[in-house]
Amino acid sequence: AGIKKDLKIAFLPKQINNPYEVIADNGGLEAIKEMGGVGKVVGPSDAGASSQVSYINTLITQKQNAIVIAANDANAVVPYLKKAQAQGIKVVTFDSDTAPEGRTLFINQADSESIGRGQIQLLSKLIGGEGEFAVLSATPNATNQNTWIKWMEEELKKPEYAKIKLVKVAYGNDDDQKSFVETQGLLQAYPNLKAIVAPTTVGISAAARYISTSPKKGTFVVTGLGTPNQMRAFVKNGTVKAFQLWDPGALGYLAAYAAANLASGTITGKEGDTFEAGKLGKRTVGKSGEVILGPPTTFDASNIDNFNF
Amino acid sequence: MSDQPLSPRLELRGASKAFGEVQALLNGCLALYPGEVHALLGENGAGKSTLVKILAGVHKPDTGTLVIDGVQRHFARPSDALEAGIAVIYQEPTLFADLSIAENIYMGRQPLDRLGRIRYDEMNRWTQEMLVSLGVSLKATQRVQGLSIADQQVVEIAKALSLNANVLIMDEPTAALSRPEVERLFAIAERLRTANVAILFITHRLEEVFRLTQRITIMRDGAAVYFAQTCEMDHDSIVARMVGRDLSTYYPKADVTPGEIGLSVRRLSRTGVFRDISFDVRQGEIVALSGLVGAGRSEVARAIFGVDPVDSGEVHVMGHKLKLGKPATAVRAGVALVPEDRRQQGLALDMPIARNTSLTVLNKLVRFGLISGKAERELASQWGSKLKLKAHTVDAPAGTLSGGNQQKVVLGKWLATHPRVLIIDEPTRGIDVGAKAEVYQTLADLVKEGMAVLMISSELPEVLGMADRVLVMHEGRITADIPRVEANEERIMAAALGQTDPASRKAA
Amino acid sequence: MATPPKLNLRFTWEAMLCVVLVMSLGLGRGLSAEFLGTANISNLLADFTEIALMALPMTLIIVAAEIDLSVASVMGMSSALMGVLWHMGLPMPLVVVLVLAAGVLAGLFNGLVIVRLGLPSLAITIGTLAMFRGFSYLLLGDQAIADFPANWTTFGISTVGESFLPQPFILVIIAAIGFTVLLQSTAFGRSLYAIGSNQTAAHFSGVDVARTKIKLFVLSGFMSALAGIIYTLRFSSARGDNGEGFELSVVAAVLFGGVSIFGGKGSLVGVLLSLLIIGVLKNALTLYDVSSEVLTIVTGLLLLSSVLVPNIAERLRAARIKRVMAAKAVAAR
Amino acid sequence: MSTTFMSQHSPGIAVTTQPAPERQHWFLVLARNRESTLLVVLLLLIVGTGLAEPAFLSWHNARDVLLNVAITAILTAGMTVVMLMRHIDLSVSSTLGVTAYAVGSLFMAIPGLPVPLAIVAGVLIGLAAGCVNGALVTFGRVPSLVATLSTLYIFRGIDYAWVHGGQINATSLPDGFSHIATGNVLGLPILVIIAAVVLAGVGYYLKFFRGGREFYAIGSNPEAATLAGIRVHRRVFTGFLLSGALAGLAGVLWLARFGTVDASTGKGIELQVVAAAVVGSVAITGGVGNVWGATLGALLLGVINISLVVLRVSSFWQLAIQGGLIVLAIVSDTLLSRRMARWSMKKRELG
Ligand SMILES: Nc1ncnc2c1ncn2[C@@H]1O[C@H](COP(=O)(O)OP(=O)(O)OP(=O)(O)O)[C@@H](O)[C@H]1O
Ligand SMILES: Nc1ncnc2c1ncn2[C@@H]1O[C@H](COP(=O)(O)OP(=O)(O)OP(=O)(O)O)[C@@H](O)[C@H]1O
Ligand SMILES: [Mg+2]
Ligand SMILES: [Mg+2]
Repeated sequence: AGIKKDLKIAFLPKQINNPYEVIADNGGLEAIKEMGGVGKVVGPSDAGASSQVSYINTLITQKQNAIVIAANDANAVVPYLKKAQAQGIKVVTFDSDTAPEGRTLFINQADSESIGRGQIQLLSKLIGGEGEFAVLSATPNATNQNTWIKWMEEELKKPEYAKIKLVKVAYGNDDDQKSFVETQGLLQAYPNLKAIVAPTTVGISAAARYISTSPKKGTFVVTGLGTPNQMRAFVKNGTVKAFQLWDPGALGYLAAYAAANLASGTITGKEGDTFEAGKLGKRTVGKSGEVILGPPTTFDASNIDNFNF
Repeated sequence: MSDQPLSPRLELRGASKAFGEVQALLNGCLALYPGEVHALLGENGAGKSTLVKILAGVHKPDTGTLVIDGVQRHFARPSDALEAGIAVIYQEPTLFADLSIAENIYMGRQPLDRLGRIRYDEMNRWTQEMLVSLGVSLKATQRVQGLSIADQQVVEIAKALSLNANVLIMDEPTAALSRPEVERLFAIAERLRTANVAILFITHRLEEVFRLTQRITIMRDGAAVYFAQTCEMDHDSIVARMVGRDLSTYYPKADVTPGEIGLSVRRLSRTGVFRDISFDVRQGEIVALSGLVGAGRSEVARAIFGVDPVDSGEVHVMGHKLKLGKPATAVRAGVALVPEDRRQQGLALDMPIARNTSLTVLNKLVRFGLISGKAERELASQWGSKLKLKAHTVDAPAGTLSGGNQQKVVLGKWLATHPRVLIIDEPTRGIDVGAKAEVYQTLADLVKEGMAVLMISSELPEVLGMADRVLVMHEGRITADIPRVEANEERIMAAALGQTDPASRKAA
Repeated sequence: MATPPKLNLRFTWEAMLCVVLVMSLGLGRGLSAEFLGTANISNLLADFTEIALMALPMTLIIVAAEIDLSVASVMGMSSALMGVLWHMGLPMPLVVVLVLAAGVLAGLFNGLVIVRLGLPSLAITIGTLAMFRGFSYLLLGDQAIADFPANWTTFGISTVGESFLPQPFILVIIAAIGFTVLLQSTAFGRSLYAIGSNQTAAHFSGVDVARTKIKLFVLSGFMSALAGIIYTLRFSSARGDNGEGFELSVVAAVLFGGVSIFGGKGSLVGVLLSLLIIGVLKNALTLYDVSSEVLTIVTGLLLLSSVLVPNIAERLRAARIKRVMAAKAVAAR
Repeated sequence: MSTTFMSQHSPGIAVTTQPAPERQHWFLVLARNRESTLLVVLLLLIVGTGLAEPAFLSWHNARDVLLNVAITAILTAGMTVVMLMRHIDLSVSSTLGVTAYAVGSLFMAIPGLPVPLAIVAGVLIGLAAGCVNGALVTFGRVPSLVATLSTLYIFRGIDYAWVHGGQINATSLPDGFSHIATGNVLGLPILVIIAAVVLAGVGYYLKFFRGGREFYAIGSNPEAATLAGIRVHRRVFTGFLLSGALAGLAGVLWLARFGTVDASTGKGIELQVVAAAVVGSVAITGGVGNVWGATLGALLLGVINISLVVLRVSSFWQLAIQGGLIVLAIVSDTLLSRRMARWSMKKRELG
């Protein structure tokens, strides 16, 4: 049995105006169009824990076939997603997961562990294996970032990173100005700081912009997760050597296919299920309902011009 | 006064103005000649201020024509009137508390240099000269915030004078002033009159009319009803034309033997305001607290009532010590304060009359914790009819009443608490003769019922007419305690100016 | 004098709101067939539970010509505190009591600073808006606490029996009745209007202005804490940033309800209607897939209309009376 | 919240009819001039932070602080003008957001756009927003808090609906434009110089021109202002226009400084701006304050922000400390002026 036609699939991003989420949603909508379904994107304009709930309720009332959600809060939405599931609506999370009972599948950009560890590995390479660094995160409550930071700390425990020290986790609240000021403060407060890792697209570009105008440009390391379009100028002018990200569009695309397959009954979401995800090919459901998009790409001067998102 | 020039400087004909459904002015007429002081008289709400505001360009009249120096004019805004040479001192002070005296006087007309910048030095110098010529020790750069009412009035006068206007309109300028300030004002007015300025003067104190003015216009219910030379009129004939009836007993002093001590004040002091205030008021007695504006009388009243803090001293009401500092405690002990500024302190102008009246007795109107709107309205109508309140309905906002009627609402709201001690601050400020007579009658009745009354007043006739005893304050101290029979204007004024009264030692 | 109050056909904002409410319900039904379904009505009501709980005391505060912008931060702080206390192993009932007490303390702090020092509440509560939010981050940092006991969180999300009434909404109903009686027909409520329209006169009339205002801020702190508890239970999630930005929604709902920002005017009936209208419109438009962006604009327009419409109506009335009076004046001459 | 604040019968302000004595206690002089108090606090903060972390006193850091504060200070100046009139403008953050994005889009559409023209465009957009606010407050007689709270929502909503998930990156902006934030003249960043000129201009206008004084008059006593012949409506309208224009300018500068803007740019800064003005002794009740004080207020908050980071205070403490300091600033300002009034009262009593 293939994917049903005319499936109603709704994307519910963290925040409807977040540029990163918009790329992901557009990838999802593209996939739904390929499958001949009816897709739409709804969502709040603020990232509060509860603001997605009324949209979930609305989607239930509208009798959608599947909801694809990037959760603002791992727990706040769960009771309502359960309600949706009880009414036969399939729930897929992407980008940011909920507690497992809230969804059937989680489409992970790359597994959190390898993102976190990967960031440290990249950092170590960039600073030559020793020195102080700080993390510039999004909000204190951002689930993804907190998980990744946890894995970074895990990775740092390995003996080969003994000379690398995480001195501070600062929060830019995914606000450009705040991230900018935080970067500035970090440099003042830690004169020996050699690098900033910003695992958020807003943070990394703010940090890069601050460094690009400071005397430390070229010697100071800025890395983390960012989109190529945002970072291109900084890579070209030498502020940033390398950073990582996956293709958010592909993430949304994969999530849409996973949702459609669930809603069509071709998979149930148990470990080992496989499904066709259009141009991404065949994918397998992993442990506890996770589907991994793939390892993140590392962008640097040599390859950045091949990407446009 | 027979050599009146033929053409008036300013003439208003057939002016009418309605505020919503209130016809404030209907066929208002006025002719003002150079070199005269012209009295505009009438009961509260007769439309005097409305007429003034039309002359000042504040209100646009619904009908009527305004002719100035023979040319018909339309004022769209106050600046038009200023340009036409009309200066106005309004009934309510119109000062900028946060700005300096100089800026208050020259706002919108500051002297400028070639680049359009304000020349502060020049502005301050001019102002200082003017203040000196008015004989006050104020500084041009001083902020208006904190000036006494009399000094504020001086600033208003300076503002009007600085305009070099040929028409000066003064709407009840003396209401908040005591004798010396009034004299000063009159001297200025006289000087301007001889300089051929036309002056319009509004007051409710008829003795001032005879002192200062040459001609009179009397208004009633929004219309000008009578014109005359002042010298042709006397007190009673003016009153009769204003009120439309005769007022026989003006000061109905009741003959009551004083009873027990109702209010007793001992060594009350507050730093910088008043010191060592001690006196008694017996039941059935009216004690007047007299003195100049700024002597600190109101402050004493407010301290007793618990509105203002005190530094030391005691107050006893009906023999019980009163805990100072909270009006609610004073009310429960049987004290009522009718404050001097009814608009600021007496009424919530946006609220209905009924709700204003009930505010002091809310706890008594409560049934099972809930307020009964019916009881509230009944209370208001009951006190309204007792005090002959002229109001359309008790549901109308208090702000829509004329001054005298507002005063009655304040009086009513306090009498409703059935107080043992009534402190009444400037009971007749800004109210017309008819209303005054009613207030005096009410006071007389209350005293007969055994109320102890402390009356603060700047009007000497009222003090002499109503009080059993006169206390005089000067710069925060009591300087005289004069019994009714010995009281006269000279002794009170002397004590108010700080001379030690020969006969009376300090009270109590 | 004192003629019986004549039949008053003047425009009242509450009557207007009733009409708007009926229209919005009609609109909702027209836009979506599911609108009047039990589940949807239930969601609609649940959605503004916290806003309503905070709007009630806010109405009283604004009537008294003050404002409390820190409500949402107190709510967030309560949520965070609830999480911390629960993690410390305290029993739930005790947690609830302690959280409410903390809300009262926060309100008391606002009240004391504003009243005892005579400072403008707008400025002070902007400060405490940041301060209390800061406290909630101090309490919880980057954690989110979600493991509240199931019987409590069930209360947050279930309805009364089979009906459409969400259980937490019962609290809103009870509080709404309580506050309406308090404001509209007790001595306390009366004194609020007096304070709002002339604080000095109220003080001179023996109203204990200082104490009354402190009570208001304490009440506001209490209700915000209650809102924080309900919020935490509804979403079984205690986080430092819970309720961020709610203060403006609360103020907007109160003002749209016809309460004058200058104090002294307005009624709780109006505010309750306003809450319902905003809830219904939001729900109906969301069901119709109108984006949240447009909803923001609608909120702004509603708020504006609450002042503009009465102003225009009043001006039209004044113009009509003016014509009549002018004609009378001419006739009288 | 308008006319009936405690101050009407608050003790203290009553008696100052005597000319002030010639020589005054240093404390009185300091306390009377609220700005100087603020300056002292600011210096203490800077020196204190510098002692703990010498790097803080570097020229580079001073430059950064000035750059950060410049934009807020411009907004605060606009807010000062409005607050002087006893009004408030909460919509500045939304105006700033819309302007920043609009000017960015303009650069995308016309890559060769001259920089001055971009600034003019930004100011014009700000003026349009100010025009809406001014019209609502004057012609519509909507209280400014309500009017600008509404337009805060409406402008932001329009921004959201238009921008959606779009974003403008520094890459799309011409170098000449970014130069505003990065380039120096006489060692000072151009952006800071622009801000300083604007602030000085507004401050000078408020002090030395009739129009400026009228803002004070209106806030001090609106009715008296009418009676003094001031065209109150026109002036209030102008005030909102000015506030809008400054918010527009701030939007352009924001774009130059941060390079990245999206739909939520500047969200929430209106409260920071009001806080800065209030800390800078601009009375929310109108009639009192000036641009110098407001700028000091903005500087103080800006320096606090960065000090906390530099002093390695946990991120979780920052907001709490900031809020506490705002409350403390208002409270100490008031207590100080009261103490001063009581002091002069005592003097009168004794002398
Ligand atoms: N702005 C206004 N709105 C509504 N009614 C008004 C307004 N101004 C005046 N009135 C009403 O118009 C009438 C005339 O008022 P006006 O102030 O002219 O009286 P007045 O003669 O000056 O009285 P007083 O001696 O008390 O000052 C009164 O009934 C008053 O209530
Ligand atoms: N409205 C006011 N604003 C500022 N200060 C005031 C005000 N009223 C009174 N004062 C101050 O209080 C002092 C004494 O008050 P006030 O003038 O009321 O005394 P009083 O003897 O009661 O006079 P009055 O005849 O006005 O009742 C004055 O010197 C003045 O400085
Ligand atoms: Mg009058
Ligand atoms: Mg007095």
